[in-house]
Amino acid sequence: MRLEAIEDQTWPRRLLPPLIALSVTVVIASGLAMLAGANPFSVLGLILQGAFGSQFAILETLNRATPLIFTGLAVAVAFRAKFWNIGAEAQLYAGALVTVVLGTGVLQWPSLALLPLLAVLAVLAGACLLLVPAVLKTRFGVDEVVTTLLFNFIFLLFISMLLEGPLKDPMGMGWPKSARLLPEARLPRMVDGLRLHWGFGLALISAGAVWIIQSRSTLGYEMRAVGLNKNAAAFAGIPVNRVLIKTALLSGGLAALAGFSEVAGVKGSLTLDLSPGFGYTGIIVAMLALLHPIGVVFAALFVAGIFVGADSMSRAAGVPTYLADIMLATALLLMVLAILLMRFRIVRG
Amino acid sequence: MEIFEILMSVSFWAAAIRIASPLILGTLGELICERAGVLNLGIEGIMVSGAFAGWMAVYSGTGLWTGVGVAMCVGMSFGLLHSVLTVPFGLSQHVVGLGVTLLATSGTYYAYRLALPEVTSPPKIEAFQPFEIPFLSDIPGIGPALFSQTPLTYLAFGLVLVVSLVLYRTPLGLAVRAAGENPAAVAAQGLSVTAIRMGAVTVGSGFMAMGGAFLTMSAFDSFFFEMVNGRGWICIALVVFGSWRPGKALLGAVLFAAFDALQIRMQQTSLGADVPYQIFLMMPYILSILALVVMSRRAEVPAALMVPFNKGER
Amino acid sequence: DPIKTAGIYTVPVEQQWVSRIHKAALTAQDRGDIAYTFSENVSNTDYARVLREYAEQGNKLIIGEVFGAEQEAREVAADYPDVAFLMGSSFKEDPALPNFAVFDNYIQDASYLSGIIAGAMTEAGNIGMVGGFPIPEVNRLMHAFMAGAREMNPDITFQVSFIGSWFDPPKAKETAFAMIENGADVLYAERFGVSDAAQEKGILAIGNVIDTQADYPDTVVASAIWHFEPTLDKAIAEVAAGTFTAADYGVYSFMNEGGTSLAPLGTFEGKVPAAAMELVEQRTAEIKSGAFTVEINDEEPKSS
Amino acid sequence: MGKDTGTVLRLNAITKRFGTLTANDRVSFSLGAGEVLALLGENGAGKTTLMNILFGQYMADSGTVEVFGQTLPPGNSRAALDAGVGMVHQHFTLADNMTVQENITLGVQPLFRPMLDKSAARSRIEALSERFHLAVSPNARVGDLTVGERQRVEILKALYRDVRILILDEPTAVLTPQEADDLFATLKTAVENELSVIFISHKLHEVMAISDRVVVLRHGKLVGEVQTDQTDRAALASMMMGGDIPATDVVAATPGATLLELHKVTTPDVGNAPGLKSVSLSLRAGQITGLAGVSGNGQAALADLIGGMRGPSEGRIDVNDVVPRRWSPQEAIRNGIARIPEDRHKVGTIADFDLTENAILERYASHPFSKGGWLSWRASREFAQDVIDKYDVRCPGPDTRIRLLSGGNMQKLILGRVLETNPQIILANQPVRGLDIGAVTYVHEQLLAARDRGAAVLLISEDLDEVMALSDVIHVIAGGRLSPAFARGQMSPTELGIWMAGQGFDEDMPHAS
Ligand SMILES: Nc1ncnc2c1ncn2[C@@H]1O[C@H](COP(=O)(O)OP(=O)(O)OP(=O)(O)O)[C@@H](O)[C@H]1O
Ligand SMILES: Nc1ncnc2c1ncn2[C@@H]1O[C@H](COP(=O)(O)OP(=O)(O)OP(=O)(O)O)[C@@H](O)[C@H]1O
Ligand SMILES: [Mg+2]
Ligand SMILES: [Mg+2]
Repeated sequence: MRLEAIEDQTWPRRLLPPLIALSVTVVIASGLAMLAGANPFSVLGLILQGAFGSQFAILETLNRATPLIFTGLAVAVAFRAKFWNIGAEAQLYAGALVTVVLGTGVLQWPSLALLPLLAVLAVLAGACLLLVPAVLKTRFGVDEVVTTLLFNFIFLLFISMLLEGPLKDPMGMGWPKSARLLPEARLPRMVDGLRLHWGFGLALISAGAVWIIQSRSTLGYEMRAVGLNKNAAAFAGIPVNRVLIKTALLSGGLAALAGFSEVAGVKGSLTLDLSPGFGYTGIIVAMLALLHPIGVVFAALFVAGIFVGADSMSRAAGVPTYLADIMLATALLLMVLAILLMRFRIVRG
Repeated sequence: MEIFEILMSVSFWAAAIRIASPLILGTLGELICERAGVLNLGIEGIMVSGAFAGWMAVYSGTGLWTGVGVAMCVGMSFGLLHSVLTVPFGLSQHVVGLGVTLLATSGTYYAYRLALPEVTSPPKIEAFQPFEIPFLSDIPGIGPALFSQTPLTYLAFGLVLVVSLVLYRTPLGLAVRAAGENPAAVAAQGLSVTAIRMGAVTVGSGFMAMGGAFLTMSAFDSFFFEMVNGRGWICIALVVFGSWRPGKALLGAVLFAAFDALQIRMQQTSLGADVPYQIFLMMPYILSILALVVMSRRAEVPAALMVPFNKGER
Repeated sequence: DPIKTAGIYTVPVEQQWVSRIHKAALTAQDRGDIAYTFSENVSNTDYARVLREYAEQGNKLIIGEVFGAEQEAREVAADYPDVAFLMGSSFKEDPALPNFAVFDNYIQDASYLSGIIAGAMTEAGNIGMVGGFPIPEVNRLMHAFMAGAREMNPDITFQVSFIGSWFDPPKAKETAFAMIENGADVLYAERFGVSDAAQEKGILAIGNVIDTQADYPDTVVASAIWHFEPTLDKAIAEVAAGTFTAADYGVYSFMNEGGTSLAPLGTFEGKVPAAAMELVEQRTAEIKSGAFTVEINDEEPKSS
Repeated sequence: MGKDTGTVLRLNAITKRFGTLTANDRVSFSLGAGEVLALLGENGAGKTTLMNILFGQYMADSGTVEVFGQTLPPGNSRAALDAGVGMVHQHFTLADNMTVQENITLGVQPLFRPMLDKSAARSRIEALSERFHLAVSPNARVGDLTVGERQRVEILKALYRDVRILILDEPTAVLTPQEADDLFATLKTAVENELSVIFISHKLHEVMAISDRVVVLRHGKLVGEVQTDQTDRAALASMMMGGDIPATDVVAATPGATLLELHKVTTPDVGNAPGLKSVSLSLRAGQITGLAGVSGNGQAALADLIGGMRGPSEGRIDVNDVVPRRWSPQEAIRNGIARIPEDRHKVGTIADFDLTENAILERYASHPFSKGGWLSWRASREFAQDVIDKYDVRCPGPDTRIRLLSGGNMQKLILGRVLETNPQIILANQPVRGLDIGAVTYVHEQLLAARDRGAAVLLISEDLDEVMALSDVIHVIAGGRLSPAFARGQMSPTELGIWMAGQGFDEDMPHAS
């Protein structure tokens, strides 16, 4: 078999594969729910209800998507330049760390000054953290997949050490957890009483900014050139290593914003389980978006929607919670396949 | 015990070999995939599925070796899924890998809950017991360390040898390596890149699952959620560390495990009282990175790693 | 009518600590007091949402652990004043939030007693302790255990290690092996895997939170068990009576409330020195009468 | 040659479409035993596609392939190989990190057999290299070989399998004339050994020299078939292009000032490729300086040096009488050096960039393409469209990804993007490699026009005919050393050949430096 690009894109041709992918996912989930003794025909309705059925559900989906947009952007930026940053998880914690170190009392500033400062410093922290693998790659040729991956473990242990040591909340009764952010250091809610906060707005702005950088700036052009063909880029006078370093800084900074936004927007303090793998899911989000920054927003919403919906469904239907992750994984694998089939047809020969 | 004493003790090396065993199997599996040109990030989940499947099979009454076989089969089916998506369809190996990890992990947990809804702590099986190889285990020093391990450890070491032989001494190994270097060269010699890569990923995933099964059937005797605990990711690092060579990867795994065994023991030295335990836990990872910095100049990445092959395109 | 009750746990229900809550809830359900559903492995990011979903679904009592989501959980509770929240927490109850009560596993009493037995059983005077993370719930039990052992034998040395994970029995087992090599002949099994090492090397182990002697008949001498039933039953009664209010349910884990006990010696009946058993008897009585209090120390324990 | 025994291969009405494009349109012809058949056609005519179908790598939409009277199952390279068809692809299909022997024996044995008998394989390879004069060491790593040696490995791969029909897709495109001659000698031996050959080339003199019969494709259709001895180069060219191509006539130049000068420059060796050894060279305005030499003798080092990819480790480089500060590609571009790289696919262009993005590759950071770090797509597109129009780049438009262009059109875009700046110095490294005659003529005309405008041109080519035809002065490079300058017509090809073989340097050493 061979894949051939489809030139005459028609609407059914574009819509059919994703629809089939989603339907198959729902059928599989229903089957699994039935195995657990639930009514298979209620599954779809419960998922939709859970993800979009109420203002609460919708805002929860947006809330869950927020950190994914940041980590998705981080990965998209890096992967464009073929810099394989698998360490968004660690950079996320770097951003969170800076936020709690400075936001819990060291700086007693009004919100309007404090929040931007915290965001900027968080970005710097994430950037610095990714600088190390970037320099190891450009200087010594050390594979960044491995360094960034291992950094996740190292940095989490580092955070754990801080949380059990200097950062431990003196009021926290011994639980390894940082002190609470000052009220001024909290991102305000977008809707009163519900969790969605202005971190989501920041995520959308970041996506737009990354899009503009990628498509309009010389840096974006350089990053794409380096990613697509390093030799040609070097020959054309593009400083490949410097571009890789800049890419790493941008990517690490974006991932760190996820940490800033989770701490300042949702949690208010830092614990070791701040992120249920947002850094890794960011990779999925970025690839689902074909590395396009605007696509990242939609991919993050998609991933968050499936998870929130399926998770809620698992409770309503009374089946083990793990079904949510099964659905997410299935939807994801089928969706990347569907995106391929939107653009290519399978021909023999 | 101080460091030198620790390093000289037999039990330390025995522990290092034990800790290394699942890593060796996982690394070997990942190495086979990457040699054929496919990065398999499904490893973490595949190890989970193998850990569960092998244990579950034995718990439901099969023999231990049958259990290992079951684990391999389950791992291979996830490998097959991975390879169908990444090889003929050429989908992103990153997404598919992480997707497979998520699917295998959550699928395993779901299956566990359905199979054992009522238990509060997972049942135990009669696991593999250490087996002293006659004569060899009597060699002073290395004997007890190397030759009184469980059969799966011997199997892991044996498989390193087998994989080396297959990769470097057989037409099949040649084809697998070539598929990772330049798939067009493989196609031009009338071989199917698709079949070779899919085969390698499938078999490699079987090895990973066996690594998982080691945890529930040798290192321990029951299955817990999250017990693979990042070992799969370590294997990915070890493949790079080992420059994509089975022998060096084995060395890397033992070294990593030795660091781990060492840090466990160092927590009880005079240092342990003053230094936060996290520092010790970090040690194996930091030392791995340092070792990589020293070694990486000579590492030879398979040239076509992560490059999908579509014979219609140029 | 059974009270609609939901459990939300951040780890799978096999985890020792959570398993006690889960088991008590299942027992209450079997009795017909509650109708119980649960969600396990809920990340702290999702905790507040799940709380809300359960509250929306009409649950009257929600139990769980909010160590990583304190603030958010309290906000949810404030929004659902008619739902009773009984949460494992390191903070105290807040009178301003009358539907939010807290508990924790204060089973230091039994841990102390198990320490006495361990102190009597160790010949080498060297006890190894393997924990997951040094959180208060672990630390206080380790300290109580150490205090009990020291009362029996002031010269005992302790080896303490944390493996940085709740679920890695192979790693816990390796850590225990290292301690045995280093001279320990009794192990304090905070994690799964430790008793296995003891069993394999033919030494003894002391259980924690759950009773595992059935699995290790020749190894596990004694265990300090947590009974969540008094805590839960109290809450159920209050909810049923409509009197549920902000309170610290931690006391229901104390020995005199029946929240903890030393597991029966079982296979080790008669093998523990009589002097030790006498001391255990004596301390038990004193604890119950209030003449003796086990110190609650949440600091991270260190090797000695 | 020219034996006429039965037919070994027959193509019957092969049709192949890619989407809307018909790459092969009912093509039929046959190949006789012991015959050398040349397949001609401009870039994109469908030659490679046809051969890929014949070899089972593509599946035809219709039509059949018969080998020795048996119809081959479609899309099955294995069956083609088993039937005795071997193919040397246009682009090498070798694994660089593996040895020659591994590359040759790959896939020869059934996969699930235990051991491959390495020493037997080795002696067989040695025997074959001896018999067909294809010297190469079985244990060498392919990545370390020169292009010519790799080509030999490709041919050995086919011969190792006892093929009876050998397809050679542009085998000489990357070979030096000497290497090409060696290849022809090998082919003659092979044909005497009952091999039948299909040979694709854009070089008509080779076609005339080696083939028995010529088949011509244009736009996927078979447009002509003649016996070689009944035709000539001009006739073939017009059959290919569908019209006559005027010959380029070269008028002598009037050289001006020295624009770029190397003073005793030495650069380090890179792997097997020699660096420069105390090379002095001046490029003068209004003059084409040709560099002749056998590939792998320091051409790459010289091109890298002038292109800014590498600085001198000893010696000095002057551009317009100034010594540049830090020598780099940016610095070279800033100094007005137009660079046409040797490998347009890997170095000259970014395959997945569109034409606009490729057009501004060297100048995206400067006016008018960007300002303050922001790109102006309008100016870029206009520039790309300009180049497309002026340099006759055949493509759907500036938004087309460049990977879809033929080599000739890619080369035109590269030419356009550098010549549009009116460069004073032009480095043209193998500028016509792999191009059809139409495109070759076009590139040559552009270089001459630039010279006449007053540019200093350095033409590096392994094709001695090309160097001699275009250059006003010629240097020979051998082992990293540079011969003195020879004026146009001063030396015969034979005399240059002696220099290219590395002789003559020692006697003339004072001269050369
Ligand atoms: N994989 C492909 N997908 C789509 N179109 C293709 C593909 N390969 C070739 N083509 C089309 O087929 C035509 C013939 O291409 P082919 O490679 O056979 O040309 P060629 O005669 O070998 O040219 P050259 O002399 O440059 O090697 C091209 O113009 C191109 O448009
Ligand atoms: N993937 C593809 N899709 C469409 N057309 C293609 C594709 N690949 C190649 N072609 C077409 O095939 C033809 C020949 O391509 P090829 O790469 O052989 O170019 P070429 O002119 O031979 O260049 P060179 O000699 O520099 O290698 C071109 O006309 C190009 O349009
Ligand atoms: Mg061609
Ligand atoms: Mg060509």
